Amino acid sequence: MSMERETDELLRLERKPEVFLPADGAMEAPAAEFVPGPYYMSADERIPEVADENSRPDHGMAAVGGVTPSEGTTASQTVVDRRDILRFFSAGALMSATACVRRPAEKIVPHVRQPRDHIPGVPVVYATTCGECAAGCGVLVKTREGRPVKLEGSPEHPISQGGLCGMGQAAVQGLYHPERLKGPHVRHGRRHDPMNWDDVFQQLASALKDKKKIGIFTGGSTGHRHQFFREVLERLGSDASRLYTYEANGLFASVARAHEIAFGQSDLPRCDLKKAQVIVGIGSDFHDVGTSVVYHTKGFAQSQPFRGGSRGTFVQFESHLSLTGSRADIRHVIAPGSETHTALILLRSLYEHRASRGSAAARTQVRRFLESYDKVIAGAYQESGVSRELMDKTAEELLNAPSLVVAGGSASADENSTLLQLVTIMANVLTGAYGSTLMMENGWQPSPVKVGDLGRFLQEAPELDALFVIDSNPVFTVPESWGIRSLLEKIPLLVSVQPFPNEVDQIADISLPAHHYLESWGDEQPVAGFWSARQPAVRPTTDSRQAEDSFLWLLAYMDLSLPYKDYRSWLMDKWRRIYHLVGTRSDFETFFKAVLRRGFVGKPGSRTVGELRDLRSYFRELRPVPRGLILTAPLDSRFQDGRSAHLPVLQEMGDRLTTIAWDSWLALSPETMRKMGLRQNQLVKVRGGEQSFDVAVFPLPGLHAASAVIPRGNGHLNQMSTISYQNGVNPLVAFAKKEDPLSGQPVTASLSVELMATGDWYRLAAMQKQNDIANRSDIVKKVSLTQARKNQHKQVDLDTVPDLYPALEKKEYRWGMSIDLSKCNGCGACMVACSLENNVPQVGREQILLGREMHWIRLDRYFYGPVDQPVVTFQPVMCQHCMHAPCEAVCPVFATTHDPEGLNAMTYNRCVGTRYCANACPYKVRRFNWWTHKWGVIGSKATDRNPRALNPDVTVRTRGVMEKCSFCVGRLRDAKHEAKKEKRTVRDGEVKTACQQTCPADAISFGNLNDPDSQVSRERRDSRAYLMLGGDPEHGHYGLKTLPGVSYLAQVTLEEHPATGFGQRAGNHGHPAAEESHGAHDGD
Amino acid sequence: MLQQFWFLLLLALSILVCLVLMPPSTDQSSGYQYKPFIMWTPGDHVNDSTQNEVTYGYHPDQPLPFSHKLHAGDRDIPCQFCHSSASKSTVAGIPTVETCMGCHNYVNTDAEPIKQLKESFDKKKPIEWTRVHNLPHYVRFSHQVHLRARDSKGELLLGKTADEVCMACHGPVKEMTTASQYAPLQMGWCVDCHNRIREPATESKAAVPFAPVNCNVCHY
Amino acid sequence: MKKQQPGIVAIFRYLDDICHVTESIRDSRDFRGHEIVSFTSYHELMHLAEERHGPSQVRWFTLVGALSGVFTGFAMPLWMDYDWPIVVGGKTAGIYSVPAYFVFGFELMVLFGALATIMGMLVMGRLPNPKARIYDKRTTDDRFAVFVPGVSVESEQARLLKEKGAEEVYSTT
Amino acid sequence: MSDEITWDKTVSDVNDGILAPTGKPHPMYYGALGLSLVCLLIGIVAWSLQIIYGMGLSGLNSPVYWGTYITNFVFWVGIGHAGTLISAILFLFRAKWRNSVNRSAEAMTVFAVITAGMFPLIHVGRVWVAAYWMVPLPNTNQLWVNFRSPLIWDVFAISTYLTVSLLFWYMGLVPDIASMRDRVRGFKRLVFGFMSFGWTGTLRQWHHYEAGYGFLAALATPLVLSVHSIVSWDFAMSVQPGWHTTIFPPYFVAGAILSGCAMVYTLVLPFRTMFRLEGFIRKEHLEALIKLTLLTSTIVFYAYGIEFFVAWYSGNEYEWAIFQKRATGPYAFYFWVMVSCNCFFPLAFWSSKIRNNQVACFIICVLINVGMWFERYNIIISSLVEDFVPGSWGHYEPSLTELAITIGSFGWFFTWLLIFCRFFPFVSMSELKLIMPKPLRSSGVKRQGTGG
Repeated sequence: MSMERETDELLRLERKPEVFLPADGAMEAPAAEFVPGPYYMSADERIPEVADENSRPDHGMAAVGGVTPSEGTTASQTVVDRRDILRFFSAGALMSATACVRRPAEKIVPHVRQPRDHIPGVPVVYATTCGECAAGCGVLVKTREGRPVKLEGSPEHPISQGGLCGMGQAAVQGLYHPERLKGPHVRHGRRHDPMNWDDVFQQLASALKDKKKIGIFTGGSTGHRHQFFREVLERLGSDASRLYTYEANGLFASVARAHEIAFGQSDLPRCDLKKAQVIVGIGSDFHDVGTSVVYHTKGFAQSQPFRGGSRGTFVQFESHLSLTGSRADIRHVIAPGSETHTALILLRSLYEHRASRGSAAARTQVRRFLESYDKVIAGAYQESGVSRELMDKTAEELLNAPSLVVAGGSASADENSTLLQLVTIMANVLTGAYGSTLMMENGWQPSPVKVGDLGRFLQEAPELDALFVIDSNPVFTVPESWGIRSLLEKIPLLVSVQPFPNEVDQIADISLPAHHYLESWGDEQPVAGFWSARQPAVRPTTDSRQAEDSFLWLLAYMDLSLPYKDYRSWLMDKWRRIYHLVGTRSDFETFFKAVLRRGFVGKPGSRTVGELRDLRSYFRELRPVPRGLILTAPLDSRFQDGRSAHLPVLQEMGDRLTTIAWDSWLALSPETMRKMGLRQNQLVKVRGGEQSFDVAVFPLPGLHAASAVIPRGNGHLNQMSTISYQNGVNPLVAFAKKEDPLSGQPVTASLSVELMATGDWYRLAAMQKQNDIANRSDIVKKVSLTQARKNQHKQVDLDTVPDLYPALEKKEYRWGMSIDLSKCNGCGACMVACSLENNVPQVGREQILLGREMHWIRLDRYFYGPVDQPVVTFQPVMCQHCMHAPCEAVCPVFATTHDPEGLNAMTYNRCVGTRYCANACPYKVRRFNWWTHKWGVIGSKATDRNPRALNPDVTVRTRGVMEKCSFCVGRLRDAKHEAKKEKRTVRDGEVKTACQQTCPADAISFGNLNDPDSQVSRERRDSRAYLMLGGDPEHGHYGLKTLPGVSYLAQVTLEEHPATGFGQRAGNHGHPAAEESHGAHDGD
Repeated sequence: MLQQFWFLLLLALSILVCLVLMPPSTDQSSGYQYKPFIMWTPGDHVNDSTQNEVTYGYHPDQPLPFSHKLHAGDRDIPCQFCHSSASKSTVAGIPTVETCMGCHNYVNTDAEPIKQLKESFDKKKPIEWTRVHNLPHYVRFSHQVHLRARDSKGELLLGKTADEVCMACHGPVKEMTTASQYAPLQMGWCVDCHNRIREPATESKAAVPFAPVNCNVCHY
Repeated sequence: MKKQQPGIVAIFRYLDDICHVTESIRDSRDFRGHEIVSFTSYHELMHLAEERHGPSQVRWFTLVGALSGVFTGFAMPLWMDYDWPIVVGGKTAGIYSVPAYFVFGFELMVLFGALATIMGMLVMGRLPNPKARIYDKRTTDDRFAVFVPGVSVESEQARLLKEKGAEEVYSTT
Repeated sequence: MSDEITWDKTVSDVNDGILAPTGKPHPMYYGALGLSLVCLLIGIVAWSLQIIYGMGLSGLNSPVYWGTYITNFVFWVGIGHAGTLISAILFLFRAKWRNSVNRSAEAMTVFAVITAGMFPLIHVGRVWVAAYWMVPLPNTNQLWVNFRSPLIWDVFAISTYLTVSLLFWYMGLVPDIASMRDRVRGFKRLVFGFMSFGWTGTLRQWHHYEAGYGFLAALATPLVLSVHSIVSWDFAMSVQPGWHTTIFPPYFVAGAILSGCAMVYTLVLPFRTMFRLEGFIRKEHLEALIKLTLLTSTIVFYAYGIEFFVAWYSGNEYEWAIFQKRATGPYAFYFWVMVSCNCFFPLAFWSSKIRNNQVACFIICVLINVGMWFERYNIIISSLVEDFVPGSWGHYEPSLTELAITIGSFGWFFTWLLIFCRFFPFVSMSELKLIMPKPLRSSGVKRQGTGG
C-alpha cells in the first residue's frame, strides 16, 4: 500500500466515526452506563462513576494515595436477581394464577453525563488485538452499554481477516469470569488474604528495596511489552536479561531456533498458505494450534478447497489424527516420533528429483548433509513406515506447483523438534518455497519468545530475589519433573500477575490481578513491520490493574518513577517510532487515533536472508525413533496449553475429533485397543514415565498402532478455578525432564509407556455416539474432483420439488445459508461464537453424559473408510430453516412458526415444552431447557459465566422451553432496519450470522436466497449443492422434502489423484471388511 | 331442596362463563379498542413475565417530582429533546442529569428538586428513576422503528408529528404530572395495532398491514 | 313437600305378568296416567313402551347435537385461522389445512352429540326430578310395579291388577 | 353363549349380592388400597420435584425428547379403550356377556383416561401454561392454537373421550344408584337421590334411557376407534422413521383393545374375589373376555409383521434401518419382550384348558399389559434414539423420577378404582339382571322363591 493511500485510508477512517468509534472513548467515557436492558438490572452493577477516576493511574503520580474503587460493595445481597424472581413466579404460578402480584419495581439509571458518541441501546464497536495467544489477530469488540458482549475477527485485519478461533471468541467469557481475583491478595501459608493496592504496593516496594536480582517470567508477545519489562527491570536495578519468556507451544522456539541456525535470523517465516497449491505437512498442526491458526486456516481455505475447477493438495504425515490431518487429502500414518526421519527421506527424494530448486550453494549444503547421514536415511524408511516410491511421488508433487513443507504439532515437542525444522527448511529450500510461500525476507513473523529462556531461567532462578510471573503459567505448562514449582517456591518473593488466577497464584506470595486483554493497552507485531494495537474496550470489571501499570505504580512507590503516567503513554512513545516509520502527513494524534480505530497499521519491511549454512553437525544428536507404545501430549486445539481451560464455553465445545467435552482421554487406535483388550471408557494406568496416572481410553481412528495420545491443557490442580480444577488429567506429569537440546523446549512427546487396565470405568462425555454415517446417503455427500470438475458449470435447482400444495408467496427476502464441507476444518469456532452470541448456556459434563448439550450449532464428525486411514468429514448442523418444516406443524401452541422471510421462528415465551417439535425435527437441532440454567453452576461445578456477558439482544430462555438456531435473527432485524433507514434492501454480505462471521475457513455463507446474485444463491445452484435429507433430486428422489434454507456443498475428494495411493483407498471405501472393522469400533 | 341446588349450580356456572368472556375494563379512552373477543386466560400473566394485572395507570413514586405536564405540556418541549435516543435506538433513553442541567443551571435554580438535581450532578451520582413502562424480557421493542414508521406516501403512520407518535402509545403525556402507564402493553394490544394499521386497499391489491405480525418480529 | 297425587301401587313379581298388564291397561281410560315401573329394561317391556310412547325423541337431540358439533368443529378452526393466519409447515392456514379439521369435526360431533343425547334423555325422561315419586323401593330390586293415580285399593282397577297377578296392591297418599 | 350359562342366582339375588359386600370388602381390598396410596404418594412427590426443578429430573435428553411419560400416556389411553369397546361396541353387537363386566371396564376406562390425560401435563416443560394454552380459549395474546398439530387433536380427542366415557359410565350407573338409594335412608339417601337424578324406573324413563344409551353407544363406537388413531397420529404425523406409517391407527387401536381387555381381566379377577362376585361374573364371561383378547392379540401380531414387511418393502433406508435396529439393536430387549408378551404368550389362549384356568390367564394378561407398555416404549424410544442423522444419535434410560411417576400413575389409577368399587356397584346391576334368567311365571322360578 502506498503512503498516499495509507494516509487517505487513515483520513477515510477518521471520517467514518460509525465504524470504529474513538478509541480512547473507553477511557474517557465511563463504561459504567447501564440502561433499560433486560439483564443489567442488579444493584451490584451500579458502579459509582466517581470513585474510579482517582484509582486509575491516568491522573499521574499525584494520585498515588487515591482510593480504590468501591464497586460491588453496594449490597447486591439485598436485590434478588431478577431471574430468581421470575423463577419464583413461574414455580408459584399455578397457585398464584389469579392472585394480583405486585410487579417488582425496576430502576432506570441514566448517566450523569452522556458519553460521547454513545447512544443507549446501540452497540459501540472497538478494534483491538486478541491477547489469547501470540498470533495477534485483530478483533472487533462489540460493546453494549459499555460492556463487551461479543468478539469478532476484524475483517480488515490481515491476520484474522474477519475470522476468529474458538479461544479468541471465548475471551469475553474470561473477561467476566466470576473467579477472577477481586483485588490483590497476599498469601499467608495456604491462605490468600485480600489487600488493597496501596498496601500491596507499599509492601512490595519495601520488600524490593535493595534487591537487585529481580526477574520477570512472562508469556510470548511480539509487541512492545517485553521491551517495557526490560526497561522496568533495568529501572529496578536488575538486568534486562532477567526477562524470561516462555510459550508452551514449542513451535515458536523450534522454528525460530532452526532459522537462526540455518540462516542466522531468529524469526519465523510466515506461511502464505493461500499461494501454496501443494502442502506437505509432517505432523503439522496449523489447523489445531500452529503459530497463527486463524491466518493459516484462512490461507488454507483460499488455496486448498475446490473452487473454480481446481483444488490444492494437502499431504500429511502424522502419527495420530489431528484436526489438520483430518483435512489432508492424503494422509499417511507414520510411527510416532519418526517425523524427523520422514522429513529426512522427503528431503532425499526432493534432492534427487531433477526439478528440485535451490541455489547451487544451498544444494551443495544439502548434498553434503545427505551424504553424511545416508545410513540414517536408509534406515528411516523402515522406521517411519513410508516407502521410497511414495516419497518420490510426494516430492514430484511438491516440485510441480507452488508448494510448501510444514512441520510441527506434536513433532515440535520432542527432542528432535528443531532438527525436524532444520530438515524442513532444507526441504523448503529445495522446493523453492522461500520467497513464494514462505515469507522470511519480507513479512516474516517475529518470534514471540526468546529461544532458550526456560533453560536460562532454571539456572538463574535459585539466585533471584524476586520474580514476577506475568501472564504465564510455567507451573502447569512445564512438566512437573522440571521442578518449576519448587524452584518458584524457593524464590524469596514471588509475585503473580495474571488476568485469571492459575497455579502460580497458589504459590505466589503476592497475587496482583492483571487486566484481561480487553481492559488493557498494548500492541502486537504479528508480522514484521505490521503493528496491531490493543486498547481497552471496557472499564475494568474487577479491581485489577494492567500488569505494566502495576510496575509503574510500584516504581512510583519505590521513588523510581518512570516519566510516564501509565503504560499507554509509554506505548504512545514507542508508537511515535512507528509513526515515523509509516510516515503519514497527519500529526501523531490523528495517526494514533486512526490506528486505534482501525486496529492496526502496517508498512512491510524487507531484509536479506543469508544462504543456507552447514547443518551437518547438529544432526549428530538425532535421537532414534522410540520403541513401544508412545505417549504424545499435543496441545489441545481448544485451549492450547490449558490457558483457557477455565472457560466453560471452550470445555463444552468438546474436542472436535473425539467430541469429548469436559474431560481428558487417552486416544488409542481401535486396533491397538482390541489387541490390548481395552474398551472405550475403560480406565487405564499409564506407566513408564515419571509419574503414572489414570485416564479413560477412547478409540480414535487414524492413529498409528503405537500411538497413545492425551491432549494437554486439562487436569489443572488450581483450586482457585472451579471450572478447570481436577477436570481431566494432566499428561505432563509423565514426562521426565528432557529438553530439545537446540530450542530448550521441554519434551512432551515420544515417551514410551505401558498401559495397565485398572478395572474401573469412567464415562467420557462424548457428544457424538455414532462415529460413522451408518450408510445414509443424503446427509453427507462427496464428489470426486473429476466429477466436480465435469459438473462445474452445471446448475441444480434444489427448490423445485413436486408439492401437493401451492408454494408460499415469494417475499423480498428468504434467508438461506450454504456450508462448504470442503472448507470446514472442524475447528469449532462457530459453536463458541454461536453460544456467546445467543446466550446458549453451558451445562456441564453430567448433563452432556445424559445427552443434553445445548449447542445451537453442532459439528457432526464422521469417519469413513478403514480405521487406520479414515476420511474425516465435519458437518456443521444448525436449524435448517425448512420451508416445509416438520417441527412447525406439530406445535400445538404456535410457538414455532414460519416467518415470511423463510425463517423458522421460535417463540420461547409461547412454548409450553411438549418437545414435539424436537421429535419431529429430522435434523435434531432443537434444544430443550431441561433446567433453569443458573448462571452460577455448571453441573457439579460451582461457577459459570457472569450474566453481564449475556447478549442483551437475545432472550435468555427459561426452564421448560425449546430453543434453536434463529439464523441470528436479531442481526437480520438490525440490518433490515439499517437498510430501511437508507431506503434500500439489505446488501449481500451486509449481514452475517455469528457462526459465519467467525468461521476462519469461510465455510459458511449466508444471505438472501431470493436475490439470484447473492453468494448463497449462487452456491445453492452449484452442482455440488445438496440439501440434507433431500434425497437425490437428480434421480427424482426428494427425500423428506423439507426444503431447508441451509444447503451444503459436497466435499470434494481426490481419489483419482495421480501421485498417491488415494485411488486404492477410495476402492477400500465401503469395502465390507473395512466397514466391519470400523463398525466394531463404533459398537464400543 | 335439590331444585335450589341445581339452580345455584347453574347460576355459578353462568357467572363463571361471564367472567371468562368479559372484556377487561378499559378506563382510558384511547383510540385503541379491544376486539370483542379479547379475554383473559390465566396463562397470559404467569408466563415468567413481569407483566401482571397492574398495568394501566401505573405511576410509581419517582426520586424527583418531575412533571411531564410542566415540561412537555406547558413549556412544550418536544419529547425527543430529552429522550433523544428514541429515534436512534431501541430504547428511548432517560435523559442524563447533564441534559437537565442544560436548562436548570439557569432556570428555577432555587427550587428544592433542582437543588437535588444539582447535587446529583456535582457529585456525579446518577438519579435512580423507577421504570414505568416495563415490557417482559422476551419482547424486543424498538423505539426507532416505530418512530420512523411511515406509509407509502411518506407520512408518519402513528401521528402527524413526532410527539403525536410518542403519544400514540404513551398517551397524553403532556397532561400527566408523574409519568403513568397508559397502554396495557399486552400482546393483544400490540397485535391489534399491527393488524389494524393498513395500507389502503387499491384495485389491484388488498389492504396490507404495514407492520408484520410474525412472531419473530418481537420475540427472539 | 308438595303433596303427591294419591293412587294405588300394584307390585308384580313376574315379567310375563307385568307384560300382560302393560298391554291390557295401555289404552284403558280407567288407567289414565298410570306408570309402569321396572328394575331393568327387559326387551319385552321396551317393546311395549315403544308402542305406548312412540319412538324415542332422543334421536332428534342426538342429531341436532351432532350436526352442531360438526359445524363447530369446522367453523372454529377456520375462523381462528382466519383471525390470525399463521404459516406452519409451508402451508398457509385456512383452506389448505381443512383435512386436519376433520378431526375436530368428528370429535365435536361425538362430543356435542353425546351431550345432547344425555340432555335429550334427561329432558324426555323428565329428569333430573328432585321431587320424584318413589313408588316402591322394591322396584329397583326385583319387582315390577304399576301405579294408577286417583284410585283406591278397593277400586275396580285394583281388583283387575290383583287378578292379573299382582303380589300386592296398596294405596299411596 | 352366555345363554347356556347355568345361573345359580336369580335377579332377586343381584342387589344384595353385589351391594352388600361393598360395605365390608375382603381384607385384600385394604391391602390393595394402602399399596395404591403409597404408590400415589411416590408419584406426587416425584411430580412436585419435577415441577420445582425442571424436566431435567427425567432421563429425557436430546434426541430422546419423549420417553416414559408418553409411553405411559399411550399405555393408559390404550387401557382406557376396552371400557368403551365393551360397553359400546359389544352393546351394539348384543354380546350379552359384556353386561357382567362392562361396569368394571367403564370405570377402568374413566380412571385410565384421567390418568392418561395427566401425562401430557406431566411431560410438558411448563405445565403452568400448557394447561391453558393448549385449548383455544380467548386470550389477551389474540393468539389461538395450532389446529394442525396432532397434540391439539389429542386435546380434543382425549377430552371428548373422557367426557363421553364419563357420561356413558354415569348413565349406566343411574339405575344402580337408584337401587342403592332405595336401600338406605337419611343423608345417604339424599346423596344417592341427588346422584340418581331421581330415577324411578318408569317405563318412560327406561324407554328414553335405552334410546339414549343406544345413541351414545353408536357415537362412542367410532370414538373408540378414533381416539387411539389420533393418539397414533402423534407419532405418524411426524417424519420420524418408524413412526411415519399409515398402519399406525389400526395397529394402535388393536393394541389398545388388547391391552384394555387384558387389563379388564387383570382387574376383574381380583376384584371378583374382593367383593365376592363370583356368582355374578361367571367364568364363562371371563372366558369370553379371553377370547376377545386372543382375537386382538392376533391382530396385533399381524400388525407387527406387516409393519416390518412395509418397512422393508418401502425401500426407505431410514425406515428399514430403524426396524432392523428394533429387533437387533441396543433396545432389542424391549422389542422381544413386546413380541413375546403380546404375540407369543397369548397363543396359549387357543387351548380351552388354559382359557378356563384363571391363574394362567391372569398371568398371561399381566404379561400382555407389560408387553403393551413395552410396545409403546419400544416404538417411542427406538425411533428417537437413532433416527436420521447419525451425528445426533443418543441413548435413553428412564430416570428414577420417571419410574416414580409411572408407579404413581398406577397408584392414582388403582386408588380411584378401589375407592369407586368400595362405594358403587362394580357390576352393572340393572344390566346384569337382563342377562340372568327372566322372572317368568312359567319357568321354574318357584324354585328360588325363597330368594327374595
